[in-house]
Amino acid sequence: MQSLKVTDISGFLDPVARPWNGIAAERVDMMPSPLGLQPNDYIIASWEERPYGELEVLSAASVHDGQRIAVRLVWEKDKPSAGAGEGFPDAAAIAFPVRGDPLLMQMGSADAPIHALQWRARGNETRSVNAEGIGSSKPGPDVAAAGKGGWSGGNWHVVMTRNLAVPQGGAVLVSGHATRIGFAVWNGHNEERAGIKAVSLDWIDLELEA
Amino acid sequence: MTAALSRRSFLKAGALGAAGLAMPDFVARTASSLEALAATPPPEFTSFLDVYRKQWTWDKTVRGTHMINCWYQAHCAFDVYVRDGLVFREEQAAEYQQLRPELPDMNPRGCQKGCCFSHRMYEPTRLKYPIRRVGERGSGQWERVTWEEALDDIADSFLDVVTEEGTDRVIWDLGPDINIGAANAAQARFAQLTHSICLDSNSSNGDGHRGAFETFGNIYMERGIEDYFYSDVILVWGANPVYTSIPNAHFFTEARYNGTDVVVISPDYSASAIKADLWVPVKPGTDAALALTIAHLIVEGDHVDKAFVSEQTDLPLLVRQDTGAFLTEADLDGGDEESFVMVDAAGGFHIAERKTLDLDGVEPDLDATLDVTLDDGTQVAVRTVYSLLKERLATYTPEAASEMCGTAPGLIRRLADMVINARALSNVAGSSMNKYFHGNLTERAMILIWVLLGQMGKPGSGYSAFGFLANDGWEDYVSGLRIPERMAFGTELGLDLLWDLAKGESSEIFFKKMATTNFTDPGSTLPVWSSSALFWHVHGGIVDLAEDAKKWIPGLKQPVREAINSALHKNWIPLQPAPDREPRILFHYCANPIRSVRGSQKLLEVLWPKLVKTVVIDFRMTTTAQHADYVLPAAAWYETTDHKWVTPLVPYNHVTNKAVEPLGESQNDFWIITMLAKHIQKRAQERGITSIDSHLGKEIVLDNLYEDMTMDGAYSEHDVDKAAGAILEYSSNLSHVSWEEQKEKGFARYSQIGLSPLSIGNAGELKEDEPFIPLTYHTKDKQPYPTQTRRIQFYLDHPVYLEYDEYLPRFKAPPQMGGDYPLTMTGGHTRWSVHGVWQDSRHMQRLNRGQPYMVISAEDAAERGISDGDWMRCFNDVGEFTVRSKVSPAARPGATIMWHAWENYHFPGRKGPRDVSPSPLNPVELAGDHPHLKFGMLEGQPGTFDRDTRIEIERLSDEEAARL
Amino acid sequence: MSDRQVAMVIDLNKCIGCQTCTIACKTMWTSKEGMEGMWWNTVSTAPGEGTPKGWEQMGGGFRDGKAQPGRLPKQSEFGDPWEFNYEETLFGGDPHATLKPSGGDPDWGTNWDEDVGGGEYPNSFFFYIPRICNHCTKPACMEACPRGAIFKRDEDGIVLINEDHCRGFRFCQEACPYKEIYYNAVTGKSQKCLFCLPRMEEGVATACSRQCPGRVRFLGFLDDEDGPIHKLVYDHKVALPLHPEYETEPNVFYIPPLAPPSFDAEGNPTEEDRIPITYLMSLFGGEVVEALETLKAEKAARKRGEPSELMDTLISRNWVDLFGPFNKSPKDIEAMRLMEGGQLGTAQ
Amino acid sequence: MKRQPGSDLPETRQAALERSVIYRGFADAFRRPDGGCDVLDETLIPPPPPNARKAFVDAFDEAISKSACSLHEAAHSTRDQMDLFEELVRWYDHFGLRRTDTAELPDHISVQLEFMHFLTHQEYLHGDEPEAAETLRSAQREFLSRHLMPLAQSIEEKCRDDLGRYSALADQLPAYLALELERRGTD
Repeated sequence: MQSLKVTDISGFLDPVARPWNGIAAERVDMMPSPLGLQPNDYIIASWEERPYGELEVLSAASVHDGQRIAVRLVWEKDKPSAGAGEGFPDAAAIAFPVRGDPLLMQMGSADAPIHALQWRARGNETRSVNAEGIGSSKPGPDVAAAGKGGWSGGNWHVVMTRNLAVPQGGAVLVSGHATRIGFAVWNGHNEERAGIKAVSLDWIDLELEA
Repeated sequence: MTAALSRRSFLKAGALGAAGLAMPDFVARTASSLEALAATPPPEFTSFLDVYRKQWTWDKTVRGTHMINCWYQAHCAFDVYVRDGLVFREEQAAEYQQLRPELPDMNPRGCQKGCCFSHRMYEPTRLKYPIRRVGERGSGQWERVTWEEALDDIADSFLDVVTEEGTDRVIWDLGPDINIGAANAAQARFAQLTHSICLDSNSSNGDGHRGAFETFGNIYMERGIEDYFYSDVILVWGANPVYTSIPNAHFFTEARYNGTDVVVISPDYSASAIKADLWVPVKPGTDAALALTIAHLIVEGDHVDKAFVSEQTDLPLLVRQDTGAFLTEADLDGGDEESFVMVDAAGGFHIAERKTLDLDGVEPDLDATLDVTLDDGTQVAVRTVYSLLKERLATYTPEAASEMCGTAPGLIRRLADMVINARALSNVAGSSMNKYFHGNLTERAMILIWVLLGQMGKPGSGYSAFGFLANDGWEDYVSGLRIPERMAFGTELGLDLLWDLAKGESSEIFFKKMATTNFTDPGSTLPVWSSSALFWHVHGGIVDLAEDAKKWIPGLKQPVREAINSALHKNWIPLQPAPDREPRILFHYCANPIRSVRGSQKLLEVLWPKLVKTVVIDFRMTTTAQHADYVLPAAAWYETTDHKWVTPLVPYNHVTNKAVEPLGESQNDFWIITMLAKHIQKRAQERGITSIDSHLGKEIVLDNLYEDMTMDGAYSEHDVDKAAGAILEYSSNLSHVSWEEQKEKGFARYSQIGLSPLSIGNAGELKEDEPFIPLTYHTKDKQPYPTQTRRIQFYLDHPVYLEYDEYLPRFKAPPQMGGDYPLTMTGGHTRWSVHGVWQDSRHMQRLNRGQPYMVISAEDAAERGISDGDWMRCFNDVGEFTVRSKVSPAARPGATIMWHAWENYHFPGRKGPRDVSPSPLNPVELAGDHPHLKFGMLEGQPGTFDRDTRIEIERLSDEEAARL
Repeated sequence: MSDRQVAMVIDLNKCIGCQTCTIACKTMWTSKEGMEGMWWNTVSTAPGEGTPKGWEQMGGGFRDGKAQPGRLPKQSEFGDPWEFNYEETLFGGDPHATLKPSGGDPDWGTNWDEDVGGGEYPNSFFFYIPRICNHCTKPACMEACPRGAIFKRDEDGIVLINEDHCRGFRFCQEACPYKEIYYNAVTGKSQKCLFCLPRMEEGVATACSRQCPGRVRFLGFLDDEDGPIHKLVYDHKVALPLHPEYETEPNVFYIPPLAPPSFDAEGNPTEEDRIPITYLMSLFGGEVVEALETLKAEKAARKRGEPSELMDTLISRNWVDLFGPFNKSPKDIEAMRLMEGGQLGTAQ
Repeated sequence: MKRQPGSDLPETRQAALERSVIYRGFADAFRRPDGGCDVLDETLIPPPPPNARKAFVDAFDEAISKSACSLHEAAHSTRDQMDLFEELVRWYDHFGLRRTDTAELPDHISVQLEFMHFLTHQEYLHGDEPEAAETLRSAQREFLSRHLMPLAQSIEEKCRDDLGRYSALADQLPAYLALELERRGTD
């Protein structure tokens, strides 16, 4: 997957902005996150018989302008779950390895952490998150994370942006260099949250065009 | 739009001249001044969460209580938590001392309503300034007015009415929440100085305990709550303590653990019944049959305490079979007409002493029947009351009684065994019996059980009826005269009171007699009282609802209207103002008649049009306030300093301290009523009115009313605290602890029952370290009872009682009030409010159903296709109302339950249960001209009833329900 | 730090269902934003739906050590916090307006089936059962939280939610078999009873215990041998856990309810239990039979005038003895954090 | 544009002083039928009508007239009243203030406006201390957005528009507060 270099990503902040039409999108195959990896017996027991993470494919595209990177995700969803009141919001996340060779499914490890951006439909809340293994996610470094989602015609369109440069502990993204990216999607209507989600099979190579 | 405007466009030319801090609402918390505060640099601030960093501390905690008539469960000392002039929370103080090691202490007290009263103070229902009606009465159109305008206008109407028509046209409708403290003393002083009429609403609320009055000549008898721990059998009969004695209920659950048999007798498997060792289901309104069959088993099994009944009761006295009257000494040998006769086994006659119960060795023959030659030579057959009673009781076998009250004979016998074998038998008194038409007969039959067994005046043993304990300095403050002066004042008016005391009458008889002067005597130094039930019936038109009472009440000899008129004509019952003198001004003080009076829609039809002014003094918008001309905002209980009466159950005077300023322009009652006097005096002077004669001929000085009211300025409108203290200093039973100490602690134990007519009937010594036991002056010290025979009296030879065959206790089937309909609508005080005060509280309603409901049995619901929550129409010949259903297997088939105190505005069309309760007066309660059947304070007055109301219910169709 | 466990015994023979505990807790803790519909203390009529409605069928807890799936209760099942049309009715000048919950006639509320119970007249039966968080020894909520945001304090065993770590996933709310965890939709966090920690730390009994007019609740440490809790749970064995089969080892224990005799067809009293023993066993397990026998026997002993340590403990003539070491008055504790605002439970 | 006499102060302090006076004007205007006339400009906010008292009551006194809309924030929010009072009391306490014993309840709009009057006046006094001024401006913005603005907007929606001065007050206050919120830095 490639993150195209553009002069200024401000034209790409809106998930349905026209310029995105010209950007090639990557077809990412998704699968339910492995039940066995869930952090405790309760979650495993309560989802054993319940289908989840049924999203099969996600379309991902990215641009960057040397300063900030924007990643646009599009996926099918019959109707949006804003997560108002007692409901759970639809959500999505993009993850980058920080160092070493973290296993995406394991959400990294102590010496190979991952750094993700998580967007939630509830108020377009977007957070930077570090993880060193399942159930260890905690607030990540400040990368001026921002996100905006729009649902229409049976699809979510979500754009997440962050600085390329990153303070200590974040995943470094450098124009002209390659890294890897992982994806996750939560279906709010199905009460999916935390580790119960659809995830990309594995990392996908991401090259930031010079 | 904002782009066009700039800041400057809001600023008036030259406004900057007024630059500088102008802050009427704030002061600097710690800095010396606002300017100094502004000059210091601001604190650190990044987000609103910073304001939550600092520890929340209280400015102060103050001892407070709730000055409302929780009655049997009153009162509780609270710590009130204040911050920034606002009450944020309250919690029980729980500092009551244990009386004796074997008895539980009283802590913590409190209930779910008291523990959230602070929330009520700031809710939208709270009144904040005087308002005046602008639209039609009840239209809800109001205008805010100043206190000056309101009080001047009311003062002018007052002066017009008293000068043109008479002082008895001004009526004080006093509700159950009068506190016999400073606030109510101001009202009573005003009424006494102006001879306006005070309505005694106790009986009209159905709390008159008529049966106890007919039997003891007094209704005031209640024991200390800890005393129940000494009982081995407690009958919870006509009361629901789990709902209405929340702070005291633990004594019953703890007594049960301690081995006491707790028996609950009620139609439904009530919240109290689940705590019982035995529940006795009974048909509503038929408890007399159950009591009489127990009495039958007592007599038949020869368990009667012959010595006790011979000494303490009228059972040994002889009754003439020709006239049905008592045989008197005058009949026998021309002696005293008011002395009655006994005969001993040897046939010797003895005159029953009037000053003592001590038989001095005489052993009367309880079963005597003989012929006697009278002073005038005629021969007459005479029998003892006991023989007549035994004959009557013989008919109440368990089988016969079971037909009347629906309780199985086997259960009756088991209950009778428990009662007969009890070492110490007590009852938990409530106020439901007298809300049944024949409640007096029920109570007389219940008392019979205790008396026959001699279960009176001992630890854990005795009958309880009406609980009331008040300071006895109140009357002194109200009349401005101390007790000795008042007694002397009595003789100036030719009263033979002092003579009675000289003749050795007991103080109880003396002070009760003195209290009756409030109803009739022109010279009384106390306010003029009148029965509110009579007032609503005659002046309010409620009697119209009783037109076809003869259809409902088998054996009614004459229409209720005629019975009232003849009783008034024979001066059996005093009514002020007289029937032909229409009321003009109604002050509703701690009262809400349009909600509470049975058949209250009649008042709006008949009484309201007669009124020039109807004024409500309250802190919330009640149903009655919605129909008023003026609503004057009263301060809430944490916004004033005062104290309130209690009952012997919890014999502690409770004090509330002013924790915060009254909200908005509300004022405490003492201020409001004293200012009313001030405005009347001012307007009288401005209009050249000096003084007039009252309707009783006393001079009423209008242009000096304020000076008289405040005892020449000693107790001005700002002196509620000082007046409250003075009342206690005048009291013989509450002056042993200083007013300062009582305010600090929040409560103080009474030193004795005291001389107030509102307590003296308890007739016992209140000890510091023992729970109170009533009536020991009679049972132990042999003082006579304040009755015709000077004994506990079961035989009433008054013509009305003879006419209606109620001269002896008996069973009468409950009348079909409101028409021949299948279901009896019973009710009771709710768990969720005291009267109406918490009925619209958000917290209470969220823990209830948010709107009124009628509890109906699963059986009755199934028969009518009604399921839980359905809307129903309830109707009878008198009216109808709409309410939702609550279906329960705990409810008795044939009886529904409407828990009390919903306001009319809670019901669709503003029609509630009061609209189907006609409540005609009971003719026997109109009896007068009799040594003890006469008007007294809170007793001896006709009651009103709603528990016999017959209704039918039908499910509303979904369409009808949707249109509500 | 010692692993001590604070515990509570609730005597169902003394509970009169007055809800003062519910109001004491509500006015103290759950009137913040997003908490309007929360009742951390509830008192329900049993048998009945309970609060939240039908909670015993909502799953959670453990069976043979294995976590059991649960479902999320809805706010309407806890009872919606009705608002009322005060203005319109009281002052609004519309003489026909009726004061009632806004938004139509409700068909459920927090205490909807109060005093209804089960069975048929005259043999119907009910009692009241107050419930709070049981601060379990094996808390299902703690084990279900993927973020470790729930912790159990060593010094007293109180279970708290650290709101800074909580992301509102509510696995805890599903996993708690007693449904004692509440979701704040405004802050997006789960919240729960904290056993009045700020009061307990200062030696002041919990609001629900100290303000209970029925003197129903005993407080103390489980291991305090001369405290009432130890006597009732271990010595006399009359204080039983609710639904022990959920295997969370709750630390709130109940004295089972006695009831008056039931009636035969003619209406005469029989010796048959009014409250079916099978129903009580379904709540408190098999030990309830023996517990009831003990209560009846000790009560009969008192009736014969013989001493009974159990009855004296349950009567607790000296009110303050109910609370073991937590016997101070809130008024005397300076600067009590009675109205703790903002983030709670950040003690960890 | 009306030239204000005596405006020799540096631009930022002058602005703070004017804003403080405007808040006082609005506070008085919502407190009494004839309040704020000495401050608020008549073209925007007409003088009191002859039946000022009745119009004021009809506009703002929910205890009296059917059409009135309350000036209490509690009446415009589902938030628990005592919880709202606690937060407001904490705000006033944080800045060293305490309401007088006879003041209106803490959530009344005139009390909130008077608090803003104080903060802006303090900003005027500390105009030349950038850090203090910025702290006060961020406090003002947060108080405006959390309490005063939503209350003013809700009043504007519910208030009748046929009550002259009082309808104008209800319309103009949110307009002025929007100006306040739009301000960046030094205005």
